Formats: sequence, C-alpha cells, structure tokens
Amino acid sequence: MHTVDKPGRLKDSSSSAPQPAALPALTRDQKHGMLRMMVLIRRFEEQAEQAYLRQQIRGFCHVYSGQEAIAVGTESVINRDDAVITAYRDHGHALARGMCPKACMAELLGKATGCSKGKGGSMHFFDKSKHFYGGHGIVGGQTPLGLGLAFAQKYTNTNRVTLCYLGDGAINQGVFHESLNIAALWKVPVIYIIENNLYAMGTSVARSSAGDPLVKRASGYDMAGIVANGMDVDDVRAKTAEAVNLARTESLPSIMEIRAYRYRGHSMTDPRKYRSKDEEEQQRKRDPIEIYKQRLIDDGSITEKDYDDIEASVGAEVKEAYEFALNSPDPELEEVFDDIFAPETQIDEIERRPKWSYGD
Amino acid sequence: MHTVDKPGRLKDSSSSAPQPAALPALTRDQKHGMLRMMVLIRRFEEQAEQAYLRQQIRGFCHVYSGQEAIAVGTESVINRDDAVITAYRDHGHALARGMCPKACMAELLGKATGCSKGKGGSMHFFDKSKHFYGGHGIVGGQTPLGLGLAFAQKYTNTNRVTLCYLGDGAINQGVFHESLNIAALWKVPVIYIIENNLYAMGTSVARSSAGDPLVKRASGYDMAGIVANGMDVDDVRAKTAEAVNLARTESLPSIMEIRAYRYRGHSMTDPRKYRSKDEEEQQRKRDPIEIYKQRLIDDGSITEKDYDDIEASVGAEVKEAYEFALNSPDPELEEVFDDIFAPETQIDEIERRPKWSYGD
Amino acid sequence: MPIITYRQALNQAIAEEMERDDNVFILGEEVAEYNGAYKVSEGLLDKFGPRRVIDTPISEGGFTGLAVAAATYGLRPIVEYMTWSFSLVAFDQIINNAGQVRYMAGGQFEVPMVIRGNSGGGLRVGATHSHTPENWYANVPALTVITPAFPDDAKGLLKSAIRSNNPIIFIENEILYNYKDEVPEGEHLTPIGKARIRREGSDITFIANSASTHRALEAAQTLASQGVEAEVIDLRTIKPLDFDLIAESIRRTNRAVIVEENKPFAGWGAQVAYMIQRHLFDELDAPVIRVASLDAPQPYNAKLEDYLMPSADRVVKAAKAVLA
Amino acid sequence: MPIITYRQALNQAIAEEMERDDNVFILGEEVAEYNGAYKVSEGLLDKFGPRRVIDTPISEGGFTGLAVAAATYGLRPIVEYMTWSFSLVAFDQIINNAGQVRYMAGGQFEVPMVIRGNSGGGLRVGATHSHTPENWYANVPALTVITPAFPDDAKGLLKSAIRSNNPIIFIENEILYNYKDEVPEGEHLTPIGKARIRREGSDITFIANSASTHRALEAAQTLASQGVEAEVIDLRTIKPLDFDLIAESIRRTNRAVIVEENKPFAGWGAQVAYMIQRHLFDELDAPVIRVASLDAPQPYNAKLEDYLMPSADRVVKAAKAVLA
Ligand SMILES: Cc1ncc(C[n+]2csc(CCOP(=O)(O)OP(=O)(O)O)c2C)c(N)n1
Ligand SMILES: Cc1ncc(C[n+]2csc(CCOP(=O)(O)OP(=O)(O)O)c2C)c(N)n1
Ligand SMILES: [Mg+2]
Ligand SMILES: [Mg+2]
Repeated sequence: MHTVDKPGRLKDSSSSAPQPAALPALTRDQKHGMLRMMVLIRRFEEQAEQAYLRQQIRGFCHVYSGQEAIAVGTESVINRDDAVITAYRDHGHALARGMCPKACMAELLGKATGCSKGKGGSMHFFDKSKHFYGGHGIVGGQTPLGLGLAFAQKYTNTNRVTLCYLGDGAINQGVFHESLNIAALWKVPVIYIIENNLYAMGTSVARSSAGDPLVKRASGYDMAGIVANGMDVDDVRAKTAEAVNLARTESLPSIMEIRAYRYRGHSMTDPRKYRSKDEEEQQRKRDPIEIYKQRLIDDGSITEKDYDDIEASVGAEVKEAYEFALNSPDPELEEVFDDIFAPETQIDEIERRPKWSYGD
Repeated sequence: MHTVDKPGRLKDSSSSAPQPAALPALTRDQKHGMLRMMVLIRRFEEQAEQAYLRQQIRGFCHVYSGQEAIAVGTESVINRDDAVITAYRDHGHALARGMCPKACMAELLGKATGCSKGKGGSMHFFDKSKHFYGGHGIVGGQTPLGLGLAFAQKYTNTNRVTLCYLGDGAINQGVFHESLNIAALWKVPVIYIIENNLYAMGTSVARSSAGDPLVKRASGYDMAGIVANGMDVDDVRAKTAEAVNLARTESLPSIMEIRAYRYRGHSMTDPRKYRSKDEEEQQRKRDPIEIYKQRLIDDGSITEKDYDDIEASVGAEVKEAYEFALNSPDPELEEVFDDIFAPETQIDEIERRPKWSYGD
Repeated sequence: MPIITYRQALNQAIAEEMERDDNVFILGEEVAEYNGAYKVSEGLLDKFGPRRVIDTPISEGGFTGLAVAAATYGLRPIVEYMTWSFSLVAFDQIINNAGQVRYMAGGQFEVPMVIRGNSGGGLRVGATHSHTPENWYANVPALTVITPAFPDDAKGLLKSAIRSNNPIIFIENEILYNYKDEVPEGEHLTPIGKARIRREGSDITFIANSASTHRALEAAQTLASQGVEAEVIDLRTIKPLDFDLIAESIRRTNRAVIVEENKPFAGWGAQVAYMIQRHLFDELDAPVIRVASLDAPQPYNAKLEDYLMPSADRVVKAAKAVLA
Repeated sequence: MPIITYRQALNQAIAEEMERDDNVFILGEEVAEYNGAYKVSEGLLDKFGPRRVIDTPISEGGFTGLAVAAATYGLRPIVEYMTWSFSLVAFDQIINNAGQVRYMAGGQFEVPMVIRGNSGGGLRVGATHSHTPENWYANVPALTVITPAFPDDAKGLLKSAIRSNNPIIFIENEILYNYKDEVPEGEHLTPIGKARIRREGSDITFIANSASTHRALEAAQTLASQGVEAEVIDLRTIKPLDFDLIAESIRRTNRAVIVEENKPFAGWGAQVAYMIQRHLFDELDAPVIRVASLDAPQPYNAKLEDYLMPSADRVVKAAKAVLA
C-alpha cells in the first residue's frame, strides 16, 4: 500500500514494494533535446499568441508558457508507444510527444492540414500515430479516458502505461474520483498528473480545493501520491520515473502533483486581474527554461553559443510552422459531414445521410 | 484540521478544536423510545415484505432490517428541525424522523394518503413538516442535495445541521466527491453518513471501493472522518454526537462510516446468492435490537415484560398502518398532472397545460 | 426455429460475439458475479472469465469514459447500464466523448462500442427510474440509436451493433425481456437503420418502436375487428431513420399515427411527424397524430402510470381521429 | 428608454432581484471575484458580498444539486454555468432533482431556482463547447425553458424567472451579449410562456428563438426587398410553448418556416412543426420547413461552422421553397 507522506515523497508501507528504478544518466544529446523542446514550446506559444491577436486563431486558445518542464520532463521517461492524454491546454504536450509543429499550428488556424483536420481547434489536438489521445475541452472529461487507455493497454498485455494530465481545478470534477477508484481497485497503469499552476481561470487553488497538498486525494484510494517541482525538469523526470515504474512493473496507478505557474492568462482573453504583477514577476524568476539552461551550461553540457543555436533553429522551425499553417487550405465545406462515422468493416455499411433530410 | 486516524477515532491536529460535547445520559423513557423505534422499523419492514409478496407494493422495495441502529442512533442526537436526507432505502430514516407509519405504508401501496401522495413510492418518501427531504432513487444523487440543505441552514443562520445518508456503493459516484470538496471548502454543516452494510447489491465493498476504511476518503479534503459500529445504537449515538458537534459549533462537515449488515436482499427480488447463509447467520448474531434490548434489561431500564409490550404495541401500530394503507384510495387519474408546478405568487400564473396538446 | 425470450436473444448475441472476438468485453454493475441485474449477462462470467466480464463500481461516468477510450485503443466494449435512466450521470461522457471524439480528431479514431440496458415505464419504479432517453441521444449527430421490439431483432441488431465500428446506443425494454418468439440460431445479423413492417394494412400506418410496437399491434388488432386495417412499422433503429419504408407505407395509406413512450415535447416522434409532413405533404389525408407519454413525470401509483403511458386504447382513439 | 446591451440587461435583472429579496443568491464558476467569465455578474460581488455572490469549484453537478436543495429549503438560487455545454456533467441533477423532486414528493416542496448561462454556436470553440440543449430540457415535463433574443426580454424574462416558484432553464446566447436595444428601467417583467411578434407580415410565418430570431429577421428583410412579407415570431419561451400566437399567425399566412440552432433530429422545431400540422392541418398551404444546424458535430474551422449553422440565406431559401 502506497500512501502520500509529504510533498515529494512516496511513502511505502509495504515492505515488498520495489525501489524506483535508477534513472539512467542523460546523454548530452538528450539534455540538449529536452532544453530545445522546452524552448520550442515557449516559442510556439508566443507565435500562437500573435496569430490569435491577428484573429487567425479563433475561439479559445490556452497557452502552456511556464509549464514546459512538466510536459517535457514527464515525456522524457516514457516510451513512444505509451499513451498521453490531456485537457484543452494541450499544445505543449502535443509538441513534447513529437507531434509536428506544422500540423499543430495548422490546427490552431483551422486548416485542413491540421492535426485534427481543422475540426478540433486549439483544445482538441489529436495524433493517433503518436499515441496522443487529445486535447479535451470539458474539464475533467479526459480522466476516465486516461483510465480506459491504460485499461486497454493492460487488457492487450502491452506493458505500456498512460499519462493523463489535468489541472488543479479539474480535480473537483466527480468523474476524476470515479476514475481514481477504478484505477486503484483494478490496478490500471494510469498516472494522473495534476499540473498545479495555482489557478483555475481566476480561482486560486486555495479557493477551489479543500485539502493540502492536492495529491492527498490519492490517499482515500490507497494510491501513491507524488509531488514534484514543475519548474525543474530534472525533478519532474525523477519523480515521474517513480510513478512510471509503479505502473510498468506493478500495474499500479498513482497521482502526481506537479507545481508550476501559468505565465499567461487562462486563455487569450483573460486580463489576469486576480493576481499581482509582483506575483507574476516573482514566479518568472524560477523560469524552467532559464534554470535548465543554466544547469546545462554549469555542467558543461552546452555553451551559451549552443543555446543561441537552439533559439535560432527553434525560431526557424516555428516560423516555418506558422507559414505552413497560413498557406494551408481550409477544409472543403462538404467535409463538415466527414469523420462522423467510421466505415463499417464487419457489417454492411449503414446508410448515414438519408436522402430524406432531417431538417431543411 | 481534522483527519482520520483509525476507525472510531477522530484525530485532531489543530489544538484549538473543541472536545466533543459530553452526551447527556439518556432517560429511561428515551432508551425505551429508541428501542421501540428500532422494533417499529423492523416490524414495519416485515409488513412491507408481506405486502410486496401480495403485489400490493410494486416496483422496487428496499428494506432496512439490520441497519435500524444507524437511523435511530444518529437521529437521537439531532433536533427535530435539523434536516435529514437519504437514498432509496429510506423507510427506516423516515420512521426514525417521526414520520407517520400510516402515511409511509400508504406510500408503499401507492395511495393518495401516502407521504408522497402515492407518486413517489418506496424510494421516494418525503415529509416537509418533519424536515425529511427524501428518499432518492439515483445512487449518490442526494449527496449534493444534503450539501445544499446545510448550505441553506447556514445561509439563513439557523444553527441547524443536515444528516445525509448514503450507501457504501454510493461513495463511488463522482458527485459525492464534488460535494465533499465544497462542504469542506465552504464549511457547510453537513454530516455524510456512509451506511456500510458490506454490499452494494451483489458487490461486496472490497470489490467496489479502493481504500480502507472507506471513511479515509475524508482525508483528501482535510475533513473529519469517524467510524462507528452500526450494530450498537449507543456507539452510533456517541460518534454521531462528535460529528454533530463539529457541525453545530464550528460549521464543519464530516464523514461517518457506520458499519452494519443488510439482513435481507438488496431489494425484494434479490436471492442473495453472492453471500453464504453462514455469513448471514453470523451477522444476525450481533442483532442491534437484541443487543440494545439486552443492555436495557441488564441496566434495569426495562424488563422482559416491557419488551413484550413494545412488541405488542408496535405490532398493533404496524397492523393499523397496513390497514390504513389498504383502505386508502388511489389518487384520481387527473392528479397525474398535479404537483408538477408550484403555484406562482410573485408573478402572474404561467399557462402550463396549453389547450394545444403536445402529443395526442 | 427455436423459440426464446428477448432476454435470451440478447444473451446469445453477446456470447456469440465474445466468442468470435477477444476484443469484445462487457462491463457494468452486477454483470459478472450476479449474472446481471436483469440476467441478460447470465453465464458470461463462467464462459469468458473476469478479464472480459467485469463488475464495476457504481460509477457510470467513469466506466463509460473508460470504455470510450478502450474503443479508441482498438477494443470493442459493451457497456451495460442497469437501466438507461442511470445514463444521466454519464451524459457528458456519452455525448462529448463517445459522440464526438472521432469528429474532433478529424477521423483518426474509431469508437466501436455498444452502450446498452433497458429503459421505459410500466415498472412502477417512479420518476427517477423510468426515463426514455432515445430522443436525447438520437439528437446527437454521431450516435446510432437502436430499440428492438422482438427477440429476433434484439439478437440480430445487438450482433450488428457489436460488430459496428461506431458508438451505438442500444436501448432494450424490461417489459419485453420475457417476451418469447422465434429467433434464428447462429449467424443472424439484422441491418442497422432498417425499419420493418410487422403487420400489413392499407388504411393507416402506425409507426412505433420497442414496447410501443406491441401497443400498436394490439391497437391494430382491435381496429381490424372494426374493419380498419392498420399497417404497423417497427422502426427498430430510431437513428438513422428508415424514412424510405415510412414513405412507402404512407403513400399507400395516406394516414399515420406515431406511438412512442417519450414525454411528448420534442420526442423522436415529433421528428418523424415533421418529416412526414415535410416530405409527404401531398400524400397526407389527415394530420399525423402522436401517441406519447403524457407530459408529467412518471408517477409510482400503477393506475396513474398506466394512464400516463401510451396505450393501445389511445392508439385506437388517435387512429379514429385520423380516419375521421 | 435607455439603450443597453443584452449583457447589461441580464446584469440589471439579477442585481434588482437580489436587491429585492435576500433569499436570492448567485453561484457559479468565476461569478464573483472575476465578475463573471462573460461579465454578466459584473459588480455583484461588490454590491452584495461573498455570502450571496459565490465562486464555486468546477463541480457543476455538485453546485447544481446544492442549489436545488437550497431552493427546496426556501432560498432562490441562480446557478450560472460558464456555458450551457457544461450542463452535461450536471444532467442528472437538473433532470432528476430540479425537474422531479417536487412531483415525487407529491407537491410538498417548491424549487424556485434559475439555471442560466450562454449556449450556441458561432464562437469557434468546437464540438464540446457549442451545444444547444434547449430541446433536451424542454422534453422534461417540469422544466420551463426560456431563450431571450433581445435585451428587453432578457431583462424582463430573467426577472420573472427569478420570481417564479419553479425551476427555470434560462439560456442566453453569447453572440447576443453585446447587442444593444432599448430596455425599460426598473420594474419590467416579461411574462413567461408568451411569444412575441418581432416583425409583422402576411405571406409567411417564421418561428425562431434566441440568435435565430435575428437570422429570421435578417431573412425577412431580404425577402421584403423581393416583395415577400414575412412575420417573425420570437418564441422567447420554448416551453411552455405559446401556440396561440403561432396559430393566430399561421391562420393568416398559411405557411411557416422554423429557425432553430438545435441539431435537427428531434430538436424543438420538430415539436412546433408537429403541432402546426396537427392543429392547423387545413390552414397549411405548404409543408413546414425547419432550418436547423446540419446533422454534424460542431467543427472548429470558421467556414465549416458557418456552413453548419442556420443562416439568413438558408431561411430565405426555405421560405422560397415554402412559397413556391
Ligand atoms: C465541465 C466544465 N466546466 C467548466 C469549464 C470552463 N473551464 C475551462 S478551463 C477552466 C479552468 C480549469 O482550470 P485548471 O483545471 O486548473 O486547468 P488550467 O487551465 O490551469 O490548465 C474552466 C472553469 C469547462 N471547460 N468544463
Ligand atoms: C446512478 C445509479 N446507478 C445504479 C443504480 C442501481 N442501484 C440501486 S441501489 C444500488 C446499490 C447501492 O448500494 P449501496 O450504496 O451500498 O446502498 P445499499 O443498497 O447497500 O443501501 C444500485 C447499483 C442507481 N439507482 N443509480
Ligand atoms: Mg490550473
Ligand atoms: Mg451497501
């Protein structure tokens, strides 16, 4: 039985539980890759903000700036064929998963070349080939889906695991608790990652959630609870490795609470009046990219020049993605009726758009 | 901050929390009354079972036999103007609340004289004058309602509290967790009483719920958790008094888990194949009525003769209730359209049954 | 052909499809060890074991979402609700996830799942337990809604539903579980989206589904003794709607009565009525009348409940009004 | 009369009713400190304090149930959903509890509550965020469904709704929040259940609600320039339906087009169409046509979304077909 002890610690009350597998040291290339991915996410989001202001992106657009170390750190300890699912603030997870920035940017612009063919938009990114299961707009609505992916992984004996991200506000949707109970009861290898960025829209975590730390919600289900520092990609990596190990070797679910800060507004239209400029400035001092960059310079993995090269190549990549998106076509109007139904293969095709219209 | 320590114990981590108010000793009359109420519930349910077999009661009928000490013990430490709400296994709570057995039996038979005019049935008892807010058929659906009653009690400065009962299976409905969080966050004086009768239909508690004891689910919300022995009405009383005290004096919610056994099937049509006759017999040895009867005889509060008198008077009362129900009229057919809308008092009446029919 | 109950027909369909494909599994409250609250899943646990026949906690939202995702992962879940009334707590998962994930992903995923259970009134279980949600789900573009009325269709449609690559809302009716009739053995697939004429007639067309088909048939019998021949169409699938068959029939009868158990306001029958007047305006000799439940919550009292629900008597009355 | 926005009209209604009755309070996500995600509750926290203007966790099921019970206890809650699309996670609480507790209790309790928020498409927020649930709720016998199209009605109907002793589903539309028009000051109550003729005409009747009323008016304008005079009825209340006014109009025009944003299958327009053909069969010179959303989930892409939604152009086209 694993219960939460205190932030960052996994208290192990059963003597037979395995020690977390030692994390292999990262190569220089890997470190460089993680840093670059964090920079890519940051610059991608900056580009998205510009495109939003130009009204090329419409509706809701929630950017990930400030939380990059979470997606990048957690991603760094799972495999390509593990599954990932998240909420509407999904650009960072998509890129960290290895999804093509062009397809992501095109989706933001609603283009036919987008990762959801322009039908999903910012909140609804998907990429089956990358085992990225969305991008979900209803708060908490993805949490039983994460459970189901891990259930299917176990059902088919794949030894894969699922990471399911949610926000600090999302923990108060009932279906999340239903999912926790089932996960613990059936030993489903899903890891719930609460990205605690201190706010759910304008509501601070203390105003939305009883119980501190949030990860304590695991304890009612005798489930492991792990807290990590979301401004430090190495800490995220290490703590996630513990959770993944539990899932992979014992098929045990867990909850992580990873604390970070959402630099920008909730969505593009949020003036952030509920918090002070001072608070924002303080938080920005622990910038995950800056911290990691400095660490890599300090340990000799990269030079300032290497970092500049990263910025340059990321800049070019984002620009290219944006131009690709701009130059991509909209879907054809009649495509509105495509992608509703999967073609049948085991029964005769069902006549779906009857010649007798339901409306006009 | 109150967190659960171990079964039956309220661990108090804040030094300023009050000690539970000492429970005043019960008078002989009060003890007699509690015993009689438990017997009344038992005999009422036996009568209901007979009426069900005669097809005078239809649909679902969930009887309370075995759990009497919970309704009677919890009820004994609250006031008449406190609020009570429960699920579909509601006959015991209704009677313990002081609702008229005639009106309850008439409701079971669907009569116009029933406590819900024959419209609610077994699962949907109500009595506004007794502050009994139902009788709810959807598992867990009453839990936010319990929250709302207590919210209203606090909003109107009544210093009243609400008892909201639910089953061990019901704790896995998400809306219960949403309610717990809000209750803890806003300090709403609601006491959630999990009646752990070991089964949710045919599913044992170990097969439906992760986390042991169930009351541990309180801890994620920094809420008090209290376990009581539901076969012992005095233990139920004492533990409930702690919870009520927290609610009344500090406006703090809590969860109680009261353990008992459901003697009969889940509903009248359940053959109980999922458990052994042996288990049932063992459990019946700790019968709450027998235990309390013996205790009262031992402490000199009653004699065997007194108990026989109780049985006789209860028998007469139940018989009278049954006959009342049998002799009561069905509602008139046109009453099907009554009780849908409350009359308007602050605006002009709304035309509700337009002369143009919506159907035939 | 063997004569079996509607319940057995459903049970056979599930068992045969589970036999056929290891990716098919069933989950829900009491489906395994209890053999199903209404015994539709009887014997499945013994046959297929706990990996594929799974008792769930009382968490409809949670296990519905689980099934949706498992379907996108390539499995073929069958979700059982003890009754469809309990689907209300899973409404978001059904509509936004089962019903929209494929579309929002631009068609990358398939969601081959069946959500099934009984619904409907007449069981004296009161307002919370007697919903007929077929109109709500049929309103959702990606959902297919099936409501069989007879054992052969129960079996053939459930088999087709399990084999479909799309999310199917499969609504049974408890008062039909013991209904017996001939059912073909083995491979018997009823096409989804096709209505069926259950009784031929030339004077008026009755359009019904599920238990209401039986009400319509009873009314037709009564009318026959009075010299009126009603044709009875059992829709079987509510959506997609087989309007071809409806049109063909009404072109002959020029009159129609719809029998449905939905509460009247915007029930599925309103949609059928709309389409009839829209597409067959010149064929109609009289207005279409819908016989639906009365516009009140379901009362517990048996007389009141019977009064509220559509009945053969009310169908006869409506037919006479249409024929007048 | 002052000219204010639809949003301000709603804000005034809430503020005035809270002023009037201490039992009225409002709760929902971001309604207090943030002044409302769409600023409908702007200034209320300052005016009435945190006891009566309450920010909630993201727990629609939980706080809806809370409000239902508070209403049975004598309070008059106003529940705000950030959008009505999020009501899907609270569906059970709305239908079984708000919608049925009074009935199941034989009328012992009143449930004086308003559930409100915006809904509808055109905002490029995709399939999960663009539901139009008015037909689902109007199907529930005890629920009253209101969908104002203009600022004066928004104010007058919301005030009436708050004063009603019954549960009211109050559905606003975000694309109307900045719409400006004259609104009477102070005591201004619009009767619930009464439709309104927003434009007179003798050739055809348009029946619409909410944003679709504006689409219908635009279409009427276009048609006027072609010599066709359309009468535009704004239903305002979907249920109870003011069929008196519809009947009166169609008796003059003999033709009707319904404009609604629901997905077509069993949308509320189907109910209206059913009733027209049922009750006014001999008055109709042509079939009733419904202009609804196309039968697909809401796409993000703006062109696709516009194509999917009802438009003035499609109304004109339908009108021409009806007049042909
Ligand atoms: C069921 C539901 N209710 C409300 C919303 C509106 N909403 C979108 S995001 C959000 C805040 C979520 O905050 P959090 O979970 O902390 O995630 P973050 O935005 O901080 O990443 C709200 C209320 C929604 N999408 N779904
Ligand atoms: C949402 C919902 N799902 C399923 C049911 C069917 N059902 C009624 S009672 C019950 C078991 C509940 O068990 P528990 O909560 O332990 O209460 P008990 O019957 O033991 O008093 C189930 C599954 C329901 N009424 N509501
Ligand atoms: Mg957050
Ligand atoms: Mg139980």
